[in-house]
Amino acid sequence: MDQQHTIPPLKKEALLDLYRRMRLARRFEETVNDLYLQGRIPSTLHLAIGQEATAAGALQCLRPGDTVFSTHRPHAHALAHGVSPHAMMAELMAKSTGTCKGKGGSMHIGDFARGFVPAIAIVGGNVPIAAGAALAATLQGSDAVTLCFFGDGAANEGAWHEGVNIAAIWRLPVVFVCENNLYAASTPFQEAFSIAHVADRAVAYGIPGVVVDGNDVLAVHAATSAAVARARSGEGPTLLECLTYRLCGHSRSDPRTYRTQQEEKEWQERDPLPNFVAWLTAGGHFTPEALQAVDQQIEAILADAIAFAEASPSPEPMSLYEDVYA
Amino acid sequence: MDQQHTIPPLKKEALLDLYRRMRLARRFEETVNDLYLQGRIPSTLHLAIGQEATAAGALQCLRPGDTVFSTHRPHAHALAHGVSPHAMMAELMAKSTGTCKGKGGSMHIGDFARGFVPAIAIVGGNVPIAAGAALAATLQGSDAVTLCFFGDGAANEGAWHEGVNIAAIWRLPVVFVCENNLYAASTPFQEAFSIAHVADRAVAYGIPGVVVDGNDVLAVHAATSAAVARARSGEGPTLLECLTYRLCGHSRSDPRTYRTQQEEKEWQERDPLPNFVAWLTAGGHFTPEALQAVDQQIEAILADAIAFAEASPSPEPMSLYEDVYA
Amino acid sequence: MAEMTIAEALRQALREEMRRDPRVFLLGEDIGVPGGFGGAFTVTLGLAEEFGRQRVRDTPISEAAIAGVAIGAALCGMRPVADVQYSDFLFNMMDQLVNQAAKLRYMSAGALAVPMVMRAPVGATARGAQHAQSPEAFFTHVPGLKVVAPATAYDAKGLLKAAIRDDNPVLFFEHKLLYGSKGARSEKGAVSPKGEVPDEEYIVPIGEATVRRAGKDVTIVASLLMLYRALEAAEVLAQEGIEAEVIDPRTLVPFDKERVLHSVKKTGRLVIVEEDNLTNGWGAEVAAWMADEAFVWLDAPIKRVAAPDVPPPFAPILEQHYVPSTARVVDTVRSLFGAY
Amino acid sequence: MAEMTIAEALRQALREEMRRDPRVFLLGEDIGVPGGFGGAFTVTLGLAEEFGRQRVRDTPISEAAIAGVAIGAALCGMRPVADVQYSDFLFNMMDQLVNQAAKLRYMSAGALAVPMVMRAPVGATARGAQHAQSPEAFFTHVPGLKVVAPATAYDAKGLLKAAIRDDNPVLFFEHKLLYGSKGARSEKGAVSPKGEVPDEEYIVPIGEATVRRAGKDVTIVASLLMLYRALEAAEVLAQEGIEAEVIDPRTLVPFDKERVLHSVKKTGRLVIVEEDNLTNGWGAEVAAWMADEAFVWLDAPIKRVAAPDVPPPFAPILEQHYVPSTARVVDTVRSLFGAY
Ligand SMILES: Cc1ncc(C[n+]2csc(CCOP(=O)(O)OP(=O)(O)O)c2C)c(N)n1
Ligand SMILES: Cc1ncc(C[n+]2csc(CCOP(=O)(O)OP(=O)(O)O)c2C)c(N)n1
Ligand SMILES: [Mg+2]
Ligand SMILES: [Mg+2]
Repeated sequence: MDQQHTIPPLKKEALLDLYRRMRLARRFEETVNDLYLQGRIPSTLHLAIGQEATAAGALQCLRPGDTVFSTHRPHAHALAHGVSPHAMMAELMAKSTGTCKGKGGSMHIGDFARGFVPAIAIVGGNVPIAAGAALAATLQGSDAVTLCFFGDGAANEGAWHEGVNIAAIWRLPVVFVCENNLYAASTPFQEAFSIAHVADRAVAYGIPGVVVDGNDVLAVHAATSAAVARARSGEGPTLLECLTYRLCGHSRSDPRTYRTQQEEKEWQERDPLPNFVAWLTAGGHFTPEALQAVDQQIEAILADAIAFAEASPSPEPMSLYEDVYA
Repeated sequence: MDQQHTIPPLKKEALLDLYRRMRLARRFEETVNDLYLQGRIPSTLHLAIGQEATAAGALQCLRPGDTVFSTHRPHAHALAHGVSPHAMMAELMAKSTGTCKGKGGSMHIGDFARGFVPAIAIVGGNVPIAAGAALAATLQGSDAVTLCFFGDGAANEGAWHEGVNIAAIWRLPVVFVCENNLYAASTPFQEAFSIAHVADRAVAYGIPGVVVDGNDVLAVHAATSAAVARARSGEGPTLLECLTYRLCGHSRSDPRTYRTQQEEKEWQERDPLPNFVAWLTAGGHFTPEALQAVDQQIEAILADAIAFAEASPSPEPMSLYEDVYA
Repeated sequence: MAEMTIAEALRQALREEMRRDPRVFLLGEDIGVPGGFGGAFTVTLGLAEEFGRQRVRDTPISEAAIAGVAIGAALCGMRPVADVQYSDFLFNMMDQLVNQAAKLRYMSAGALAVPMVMRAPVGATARGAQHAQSPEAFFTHVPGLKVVAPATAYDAKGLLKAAIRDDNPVLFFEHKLLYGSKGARSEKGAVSPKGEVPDEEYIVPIGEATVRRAGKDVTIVASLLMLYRALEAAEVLAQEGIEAEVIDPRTLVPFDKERVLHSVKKTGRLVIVEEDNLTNGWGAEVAAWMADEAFVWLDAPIKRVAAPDVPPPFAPILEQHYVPSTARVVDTVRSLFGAY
Repeated sequence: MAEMTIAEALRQALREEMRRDPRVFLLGEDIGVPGGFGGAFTVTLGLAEEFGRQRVRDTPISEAAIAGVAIGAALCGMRPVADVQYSDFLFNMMDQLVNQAAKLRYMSAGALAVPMVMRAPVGATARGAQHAQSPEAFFTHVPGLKVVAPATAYDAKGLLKAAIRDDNPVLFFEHKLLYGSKGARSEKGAVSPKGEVPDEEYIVPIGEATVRRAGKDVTIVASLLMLYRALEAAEVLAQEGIEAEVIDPRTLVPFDKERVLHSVKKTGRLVIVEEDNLTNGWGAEVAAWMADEAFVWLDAPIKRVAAPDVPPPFAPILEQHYVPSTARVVDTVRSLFGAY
């Protein structure tokens, strides 16, 4: 594991911003889960409840012009990156005002104008593409960085291996962020790996491998900052593994019977949101009221997003034929 | 790198057998290269001249019932494993008496009855299949071992990664033998890897990684023996890297202008065959005459193989339609 | 006789074959984890409990390895039945299927055999472009593979048993909306046909089509979900006096051309219905054969009903336009009876 | 005007586009190594020297990464031209091509564009089953991809330039026996047509077929190597009084149906020739279209000449029976003029 660079402590506004991103993701997902159970959202949902610290901590390190790749579980990433909750809600409800005009759905949420590539749901498939985005920046003489999320399970895909290796040998400006939530669907990490950490694989590519507590938003932020700085200065990729846990099911109504209640309980206690709230208030950085004000804004945003989405029209049937070719 | 188990020193007959396997491979390939240049063999040839020590050293460690997977460069492997030079010669000449009745050609030589799977020429594609063969042995309660050759270049294929990982997590009885000849076609190793050794990747799968001098047949034998013993006793796979060099071109008339004459000269001095001959005779194990007797046998075999192949009929055109389905 | 869903029938086939033949084993993602799903559509539920996790093997997310391991095990005497969660992920194992499984026997002039089954769910279910394809046609173009696509519980069981016993690699396509998966894994818009399945052992031979409805005016060829659309269309058409003969090919490779030819000689009209994109679907091949071999018997152009040449969309309203509807089948058949 | 081989014409197209547009770059295995091959068939020889190894990038043996990197770079404003050594290895990047390159634009409702070219050599040249396929038909079934297959130096140059400028992912198929690669890389049995290529800049638009020989009795559609077999066949047939119209589609997606339809309306007979396996080749689609849209003009069954449904064999004597010959084309056409 690489030594982490020291980074300047975060400003107050940045701390509040981290909280906002996490809280928005959490409440958005709780809300859409309800809507889903009520039948107001079709298809399936992969929620990231419990993993918000990784999304927020990592993405706050980026700047405009950088590029983000996400997965089949993209809501928290997208919200933490500033993709519109309105357009996301509309996409989930299959409306023409959605981020993908209803063509993508939950697994392909994105906003490319903001640098958030509409998500790729083939596990591991985004990794070589992220390397390509990073290569584009290099060839264009820009110092933009690409950040690519994936799950623990993705690290066993061939495309993952090929993508990480090519990024390593070409020293591309990309940060590979593994959200190791201990399961790939129902499959426990230790059944699919004979090593302790995904980050141990960095050795295979000659790049730094870093493991952090993915439920500690400040730790994620610090580690990602270092990796982003490294990438931006031309030193190449980092494999950053964030240890986290999804407190929800894998997708829609997953009964989660492949894991113990004891384990869930332990992780419930490590829920990043209340822990961060405790830290923010105990440290005297913020009053509970200051955080509640954020919460209220978020509730208003969500109510508005639902109203927007429900009032939006469905796609025109003829739009089926659009966007196949340029 | 794992400590190598100590193995009993080889008996005299075994030493002579190693020499015989290497010499046969060398002379077979020199011969078919001549035949190719004379237009008596069609298509293309990937020769392994210079790499015979790895083939012979590794394969002498196996026993009947074990399974071998090879590559687009299979002649030396096949000959060192005892596949008939007659049937190989006939296959190269596209005759119905060939190992694949003329349907396979140079890149698919094999003899499954002897445990040598007709070679697979998709780089890296043999690795997960080898894992499957090893799984079969496990499920059948046999202690058979699978040995899978591949080149340095293959270790950057996605299938390689997936295959090695699944073998590792399931502790399958397979030995992965990398012939690192410093080039993948024209591409130098250091352009495709940002690590010193392919075997360094063993860490990514929690298995032993071993590097040996692939031009030292005894070193290869010792390392493979240890890995085979490990596999046979249920301890799982090993990633064994043999450092070697092809003293010939990548395929047919490759002018080899992507590497320096200086480099070729250095490796010429490390040619495994004369070096092993020197060791065998200097150590007083064998007289030059004893080795020459082997050489003469081999020349006779090759002359006979050519005669056999040339006298053999071409496949019947209608055989085109056979062997598609069982 | 028992009435059951396709998921149940498939499970029964696996169970019976695993009991019968110790060489049969299963592998795939999330198929046997205790407390897990039994595969994405519950087919393998309970099998790990009966046969153990050595024979119901959960794999990492490594499709090339799933296929490769199945191939290697098959070469060496086993009978693997592999599972890909969604057929869209077959593309992640395409080299193993097309360059290896299909060709090893030929390359080795018969020395190698690859008796494996790859089960793959197809069909659009509002999950967007990467979880909705029906890629049968990619495999009908590959000599060395067999391709099976059952639409009823009876066929699902009988064909899966035949596939497991077959000495060749078989791609076995199942439709998400036909499984009848229950509870958490049930699907909106599912057809979930239940069907009678005999108690005694039986096999449905690979390569035999069946006539699902007899008729004299037009031949409709349709598999999987589209079979049900075709049968609905036939009902509507019957009310207009058009008697459609509906043929379920059941196997796409080898394809029972004779059965279709026989029907077309009688009806003189042919409509092929498939769920995937029109261009170069397997229906193109059926049309091409008949444009050659049935030419003199054809009274009308050969028509195909298929998804348009666009990727599968997410929005249900778009998906309804994407997947061929009963109405489109009806309209297409009707068009053959006017002036054209 | 200069006379040149297809390999030279392709090289010129790459050079001109790289000079014109700094966004264009190349990637692939062994394409730019100093002292190396310039790709498996010499097409990129000398380009690394002119443009540097940043723009002529040698990759590891990682086909999924080659495609993925091309896609990612294309998304972010570049114009990658990727190279796969043999088209058989396209199956190793199939997910990237089918699930990603072809679908990203649609999934994102037009927000993403993937202007990339994947160059891939096809054709059987006595190398056995894993180095001989002509897999165009796998890609004609994928909406979102364009598929190009030039048979002359003029078209190779003009279409490659068009492909590089196209805003969509383009699969660009080249035939090993048509390259005219020289020296160590020359191929036995090569046709290596040389052709006139204008000095001034030109583009051949994607999607336009061309009539290579006019005729009134039968329409023959053939691309790549098969075009030359068809033209030879037409010569033979002409001596028997059968005037064949030979159409080179040049682009398989989008396919210039109008041009074929126009011809078939005149000739009433259609033969399609392709090098790959018969079942579900792209010729099936052409036949299916015509069996629908040209039905009333057809005077004879639609015939296809293709490889039989077996993997490509190694032995040259078998390969000669595998790859459609001029004689097979002649015989097939003839059969349309007897009683059938
Ligand atoms: C190539 C591929 N294989 C399988 C799947 C089905 N699938 C979707 S999510 C998932 C589990 C992914 O696990 P992980 O990468 O750890 O991400 P997580 O779901 O835990 O966030 C699987 C198997 C897929 N989408 N793509
Ligand atoms: C998947 C795949 N990609 C590319 C090739 C073309 N090819 C054949 S041999 C070769 C080089 C292989 O290098 P390495 O694995 O080091 O083996 P070596 O040739 O050195 O023995 C390449 C690129 C192939 N056969 N398969
Ligand atoms: Mg996970
Ligand atoms: Mg090598």
